[in-house]
Amino acid sequence: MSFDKLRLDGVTRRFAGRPGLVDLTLTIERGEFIALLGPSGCGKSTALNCLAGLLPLSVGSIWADDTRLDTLPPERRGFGMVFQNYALFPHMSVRRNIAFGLQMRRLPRAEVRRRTDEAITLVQLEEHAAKLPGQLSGGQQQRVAIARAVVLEPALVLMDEPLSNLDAKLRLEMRTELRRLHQSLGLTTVYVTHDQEEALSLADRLVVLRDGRVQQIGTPEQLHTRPANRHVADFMGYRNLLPLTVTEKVGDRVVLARGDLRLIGTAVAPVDLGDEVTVGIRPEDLRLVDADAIPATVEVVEYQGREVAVEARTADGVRLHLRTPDRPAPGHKIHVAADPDRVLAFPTDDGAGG
Amino acid sequence: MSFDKLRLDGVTRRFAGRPGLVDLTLTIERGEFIALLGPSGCGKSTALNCLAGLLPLSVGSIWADDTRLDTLPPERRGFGMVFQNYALFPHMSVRRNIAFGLQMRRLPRAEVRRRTDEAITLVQLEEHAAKLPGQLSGGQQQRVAIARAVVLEPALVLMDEPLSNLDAKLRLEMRTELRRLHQSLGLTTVYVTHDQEEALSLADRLVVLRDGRVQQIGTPEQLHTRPANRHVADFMGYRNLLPLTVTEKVGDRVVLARGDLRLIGTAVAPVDLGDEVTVGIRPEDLRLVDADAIPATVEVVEYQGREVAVEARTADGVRLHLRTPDRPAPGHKIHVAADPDRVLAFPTDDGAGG
Amino acid sequence: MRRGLVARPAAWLVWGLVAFFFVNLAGVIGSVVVSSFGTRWFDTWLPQGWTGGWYAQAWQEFGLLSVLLVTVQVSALVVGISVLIGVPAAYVLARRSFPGRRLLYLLFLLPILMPPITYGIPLATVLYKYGFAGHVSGVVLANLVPSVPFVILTMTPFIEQIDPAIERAARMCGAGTRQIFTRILAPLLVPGLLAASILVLVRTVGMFELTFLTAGPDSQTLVVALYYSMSAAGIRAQQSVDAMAVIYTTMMLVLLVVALRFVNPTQLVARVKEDVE
Amino acid sequence: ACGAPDSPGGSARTGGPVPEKPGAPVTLNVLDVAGNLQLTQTMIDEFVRRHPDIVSRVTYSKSPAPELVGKVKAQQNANRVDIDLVLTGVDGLAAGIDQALWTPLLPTYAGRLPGMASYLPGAAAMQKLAGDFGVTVTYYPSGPLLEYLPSKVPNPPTSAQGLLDYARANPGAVQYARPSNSGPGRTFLMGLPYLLDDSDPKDPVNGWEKTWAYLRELDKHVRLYPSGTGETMKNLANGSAKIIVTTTGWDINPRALGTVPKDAKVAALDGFHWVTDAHYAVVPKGVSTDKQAAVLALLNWMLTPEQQARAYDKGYFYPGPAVRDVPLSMAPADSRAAIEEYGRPEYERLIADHPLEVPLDAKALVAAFDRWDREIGGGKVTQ
Amino acid sequence: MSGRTALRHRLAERGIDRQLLLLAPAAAFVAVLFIYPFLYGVGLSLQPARGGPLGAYRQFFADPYQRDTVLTTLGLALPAALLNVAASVPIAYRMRGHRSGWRSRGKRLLTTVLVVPITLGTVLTAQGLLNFLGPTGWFNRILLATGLVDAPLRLTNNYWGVFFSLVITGFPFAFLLVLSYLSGIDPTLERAAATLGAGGAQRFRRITLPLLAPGLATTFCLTFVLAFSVFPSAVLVGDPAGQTRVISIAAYDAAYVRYDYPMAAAIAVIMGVVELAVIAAVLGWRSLLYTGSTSGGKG
Ligand SMILES: Nc1ncnc2c1ncn2[C@@H]1O[C@H](COP(=O)(O)OP(=O)(O)OP(=O)(O)O)[C@@H](O)[C@H]1O
Ligand SMILES: Nc1ncnc2c1ncn2[C@@H]1O[C@H](COP(=O)(O)OP(=O)(O)OP(=O)(O)O)[C@@H](O)[C@H]1O
Ligand SMILES: NCCCCNCCCN
Ligand SMILES: [Mg+2]
Ligand SMILES: [Mg+2]
Repeated sequence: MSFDKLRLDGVTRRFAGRPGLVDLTLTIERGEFIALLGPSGCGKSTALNCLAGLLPLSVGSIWADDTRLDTLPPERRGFGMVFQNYALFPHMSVRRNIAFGLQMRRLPRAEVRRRTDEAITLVQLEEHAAKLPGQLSGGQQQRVAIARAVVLEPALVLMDEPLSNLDAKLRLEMRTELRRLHQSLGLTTVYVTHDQEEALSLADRLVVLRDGRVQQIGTPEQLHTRPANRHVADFMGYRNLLPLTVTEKVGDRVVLARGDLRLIGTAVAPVDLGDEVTVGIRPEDLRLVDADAIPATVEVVEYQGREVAVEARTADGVRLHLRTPDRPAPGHKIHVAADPDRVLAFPTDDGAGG
Repeated sequence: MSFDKLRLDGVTRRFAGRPGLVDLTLTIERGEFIALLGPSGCGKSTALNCLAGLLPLSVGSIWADDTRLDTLPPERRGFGMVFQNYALFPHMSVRRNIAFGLQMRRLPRAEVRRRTDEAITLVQLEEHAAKLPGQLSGGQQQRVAIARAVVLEPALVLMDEPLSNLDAKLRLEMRTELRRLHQSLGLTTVYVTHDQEEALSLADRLVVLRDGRVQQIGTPEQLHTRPANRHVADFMGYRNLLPLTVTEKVGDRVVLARGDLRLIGTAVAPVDLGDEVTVGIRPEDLRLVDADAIPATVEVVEYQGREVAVEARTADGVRLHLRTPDRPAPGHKIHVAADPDRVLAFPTDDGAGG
Repeated sequence: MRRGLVARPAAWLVWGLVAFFFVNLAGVIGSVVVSSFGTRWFDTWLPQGWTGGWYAQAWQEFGLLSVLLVTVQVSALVVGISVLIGVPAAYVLARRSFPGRRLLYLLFLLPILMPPITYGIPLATVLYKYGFAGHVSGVVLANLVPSVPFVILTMTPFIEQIDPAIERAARMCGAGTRQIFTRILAPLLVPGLLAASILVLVRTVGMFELTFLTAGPDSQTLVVALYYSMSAAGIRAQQSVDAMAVIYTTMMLVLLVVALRFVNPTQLVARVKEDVE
Repeated sequence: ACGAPDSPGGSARTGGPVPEKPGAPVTLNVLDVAGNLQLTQTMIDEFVRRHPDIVSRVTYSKSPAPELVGKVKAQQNANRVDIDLVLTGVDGLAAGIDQALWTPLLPTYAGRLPGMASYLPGAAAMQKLAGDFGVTVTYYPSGPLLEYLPSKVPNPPTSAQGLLDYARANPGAVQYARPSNSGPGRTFLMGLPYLLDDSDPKDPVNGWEKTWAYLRELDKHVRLYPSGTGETMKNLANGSAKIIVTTTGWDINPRALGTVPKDAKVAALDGFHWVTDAHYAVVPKGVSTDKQAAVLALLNWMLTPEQQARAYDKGYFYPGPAVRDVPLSMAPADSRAAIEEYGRPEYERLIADHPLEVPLDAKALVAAFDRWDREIGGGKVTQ
Repeated sequence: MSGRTALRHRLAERGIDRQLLLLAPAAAFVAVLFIYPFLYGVGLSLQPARGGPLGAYRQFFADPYQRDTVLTTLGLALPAALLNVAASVPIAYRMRGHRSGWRSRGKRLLTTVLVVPITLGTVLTAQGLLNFLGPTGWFNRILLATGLVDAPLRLTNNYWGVFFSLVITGFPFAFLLVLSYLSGIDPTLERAAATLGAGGAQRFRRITLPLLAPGLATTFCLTFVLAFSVFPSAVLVGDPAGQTRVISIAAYDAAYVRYDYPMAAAIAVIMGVVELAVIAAVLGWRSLLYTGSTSGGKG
């Protein structure tokens, strides 16, 4: 089933009445790489399962151009999927697991063999091709799951956290391979990941879900620099979420304050003077400066490679997280500042809706 | 089974004759937090399984102080374990899964209830306490697995990639909780992760494995700044591994060159003039400078939040990876330099042994 | 996984009981086999003499060669067809919920519960009417009546045990329902299929009433001859009944061994995930 | 073999007059529910050999008697009868008559069965039980007799009271099988009213006071009632029973087969009457007239003295022939040899001296079984 | 088209779709070959010679000799089925596992040997019990020779003979099913329980047994039905007029001795109803249990 546009129209799935995914409307262009992001349990896997046809929709429809898809059984949609829990065929060797889909398409034996071998090489399991899934390590199993899905070169690939059990190096390699495959084969990909960096580096567009509802759909840059609400911000790594009050306002530039703390920032949605807002700042956007900024005391320093993660507290007891290549010691007094463009003010009461 | 020292002595496990874990010798102090790291399939889970008593050793022994442990069945060791594949009891609700271990210890009902509730809160599954594992999302299942192990407050907790299926924010929270638990309860933890950052931030000591063999054991800082060989380096994020020749040598400061490329670095092991070495540099240790350094052309720029990942190529065709907050465009000429302390030269032929 | 010392007494008890069971079982079987080869056996440990005559006589009297062939044919067909029909039905009952599911379950229970006395004669009438009875086909059809539900009932829990995610994965690979059955479920269900087949086999070979009612002169199975020799009017030596019983058991054993050969015997206890050690 | 079912006699006539001879040689399917083929199969085979123009092939099947009725009914309900000739004992015969399964062969075709005119008196009496439906093919006076090993029972009882006394003195030593599962068992049951001089030996419900009282008394000293005659024979042989009930055939044949020691002896109780037994040939309704013709020709053949002599067998149904003037000397050699070795000269006199009685009719016999089960067998609570 | 789709959609929501067609062959088969004959039999039971439609049933329950067969049969079938299932579980539990080395070969052999009695059939079992346990059989001979008893034990032609035969024929049946059901349970779960401090007995009771329970329920039902319809051995090695006058004997007598088909059909229906009651209880219990995949997470 190939398509130019894949359209999800109000896709909703309930579990015993409680919503797993609510009203997902999204058009995916052929060749796009879409990443689904969101906290654990937000409905990412549910969305993939609905797309794949593994879960019937409670409401809504899915269209491939003008063909209605959601009534077709999964095997007639011709999509590929990497399952979050792998779902490998326990009675088949790695090789047979990967070849299975090709055999289902009745490809000539030689081609099955060739493509299976390629996929095995892709996921670096040459040595393990004859093992059963039960004899593999977790990461090896995950790679079989990836190979089994991509070997089919399906029109749409659905990947549910496909790299979560791989080590950093392999993850990077696999990520590059997946991107390469996506481009060279002209696949359309919907990708679930909990790794922001992965999402940002791979995807053309991101969909952020929370409690089954879409929070924001946009390019990586949009999400990163302009999260639509504080939940997205929270999720996108704005670890400092401070409850402040709007004390001055010029355009969308606002002054935010509480006690000692005073910051200049940018309002993401219209706010009024005196509003309580949530102010989001990423740890890496907070800088140590010499003076004339927010004073705080270092409490915890965590070694993180070239940088350290610092937890500091202002005189008022507000906790701040920052990352810095400098190494302040616990107890030190520091001064912290941030670029107003990177200080985002969100209305505190914004609902779940995007 | 509590202990002051847990000693692994030549622990070896083979699968049908092929090594899964070879000759692991390690002494763990009570209260220590040990992280096992290594590429997929290197034997991390095997090591945990041996410790837990789920896999009989092929060779070697395990001692808790002066008591030999490896002959005890798992239930007599009193260790807790988070399984990589969760192994939740499919017929028990989340609550009952978590309470199971407490019930096995015949604790009073009220205490079981209290501690179970605490553990459920810890992993933020209050709303899902009555569900069966099959009704949970992947990350929720993983959290049940964590709660089930830590609720016992066991002398030794073994965690096999316990956070791999959680989103970044939750992972960070859980990481903090685990560290807190570890400290407040005085647990000893052996932790498998493929996330270097997690390992570096959590662990007192790291054990790096490759192909079942120990490569290096040391503190995070040791591993990060002085990987013992090029494999560890590779794994610790030294993404630039360049085959160069030693052209000058003063103490352990060496000059390394090939064609245009010329770098000053530090020898990790004794090298001689003229030796072919592998030079490791992390992407974040390569700086863009104005001139007087290695010239290269930008090829790929990948957006990664505040920084970008750049792939550049020297005139000789050597590919360099670097991270920078600047945003060079593909095709630009750049100059790259690195601090000699952070340029490590490893003998190319170093074996697998640590 | 090593078992603790605590398990020892329980283990010993279990093995002790198993051993006791076997010793007595050997006695039960042995006494029949010995008797079937004995000339006369009165109040002694062993018969006075040995002979194969009882077998020769039984073989000849019942034309056992053709009876055995019919028996093998009937039981193979019944096992094959009931698995083919029963497993898909068991699959639906295990996996799906739909209105009328319980009623259907009851419907499938009934033929197992109801003694053939209730339905045997009318069933045979139907089969005679449409020209099946009197031939192997009629015997097979009649025996399928309890066998199909039997397969359904035994297979349902086996299917429930299989993680549906595996099936979903197969669908994502483009496998249709048929391929799911042949490529995924069948291999995973091997232990169950084997158990169900063996039990259907045993029940079919031993099914006297329905077979007798629907068999023609050329489609009798061994059990009819066996029951005749055991319970018909007239004088029979005990040894000849013993010989018949041994022939019956031997045939079953051969069928069982063939069945186990056919499907790898280790799969009787095979599992999806390997145990350690 | 499971190809398209042909239609047996689908178009053939099943009613109307039976021709002298089938239009074409027929296949006969013979079902034996009485163990009668032991005696008659050689007769039938010989007939087929001699008359291929009448019968081209015979198939034999055997089954326990009780289930027969159901099978024939199923076939008749479906109009597809494929059993052409049934060889049965009294019970199957009666059940079939009761359920209207059999084609009446008599008196219409009596003329084609001249052999019936020379039945022995006992056989003639047994033939009356068959009414218009069956033809007696073999006959024997049966029992009741007692059997014992002289080494174990030097002085066997000679009267009913003696048997009771013996049982009392030797608990568990007297054994008979559950009557509904055993020929000798039921013969003993039916013979008792004559021995005890009960008011109506043909009415087990109202006329057997003494019999039931006697059985109840005997029951106190009987340890078990096996479910088959064979079992009692085995127990006699291995010594766990000392006196069992038997019939002529059950006396001679098992000793010839070796399941009972050769030196076992029989005793007759004073004043006993023989309760006779016979096997019948019957034709189910729905068999084509061509096949009926073949069956009639076959039966006629079987009732000739030459063929009847084969019924001596090895004492299986001793003597066996249903017609007069068939001396042992006419029997095949192996048969003669067996009977000379295992037969008993005293039988001739016993048969001559004691009255012959026909067994109970089916209804009465079932009533007797039921009462025996309830009051004798069922009352027994042994541990 | 969209109307059809909508209908299909709505039916699918209620759980009705094309997959249910997989039921069709079995359902059709049973409907065609069983329903009519069965209803015919039930109808027959309602047409006794006298006593109105329920006459046969009334007659059965009015007569203690008949009525008691229900209890007699339950008294044999329930303990035998329970024993068979209960004994199969620990043995199968120890036999499960697919290991290598001599131990596995030994277990495999033992498994095969345990399954062998399934081939015996009722007749050989009955003959064997009569021969072996009979007054002069090897069993009593050994007891006598070793001086353990001074008169042969009475082990056949009574309750125990039938009970033994139900065990010999029923045990391998139950064992085979239980062993196979066990093989479908993921062994990692027990390992997980072990790390939580559960000893062997608790692992079995809390993990394996609950996951096995649905299979056990089915096994029990089938073994019970098998035992409840015991016939040949109740006659051959039992005391068919007394202690082991099971309900099939009553049905058999009605059908084949008295040719009282309505009564026979009525007794058979009663058999079915009693079995159904027991099975309904067991399956009702089963429906309260967890049934579903027995795997515990990823993989
Ligand atoms: N039962 C088995 N039979 C054969 N080989 C096995 C078996 N179990 C594990 N292995 C092999 O042993 C090696 C180590 O496995 P292990 O599970 O310890 O890896 P790991 O370090 O945990 O990897 P990952 O990060 O992917 O989970 C792997 O190559 C694996 O394929
Ligand atoms: N079968 C079910 N019954 C009830 N609730 C369910 C069921 N399946 C999923 N849910 C619930 O629906 C919500 C969404 O689940 P889903 O698996 O889509 O989450 P997810 O976004 O994939 O999370 P994760 O990142 O943890 O895998 C969760 O809260 C989950 O508990
Ligand atoms: N399951 C019942 C088997 C019936 C066997 N009938 C034998 C006839 C006994 N007289
Ligand atoms: Mg998920
Ligand atoms: Mg692992």
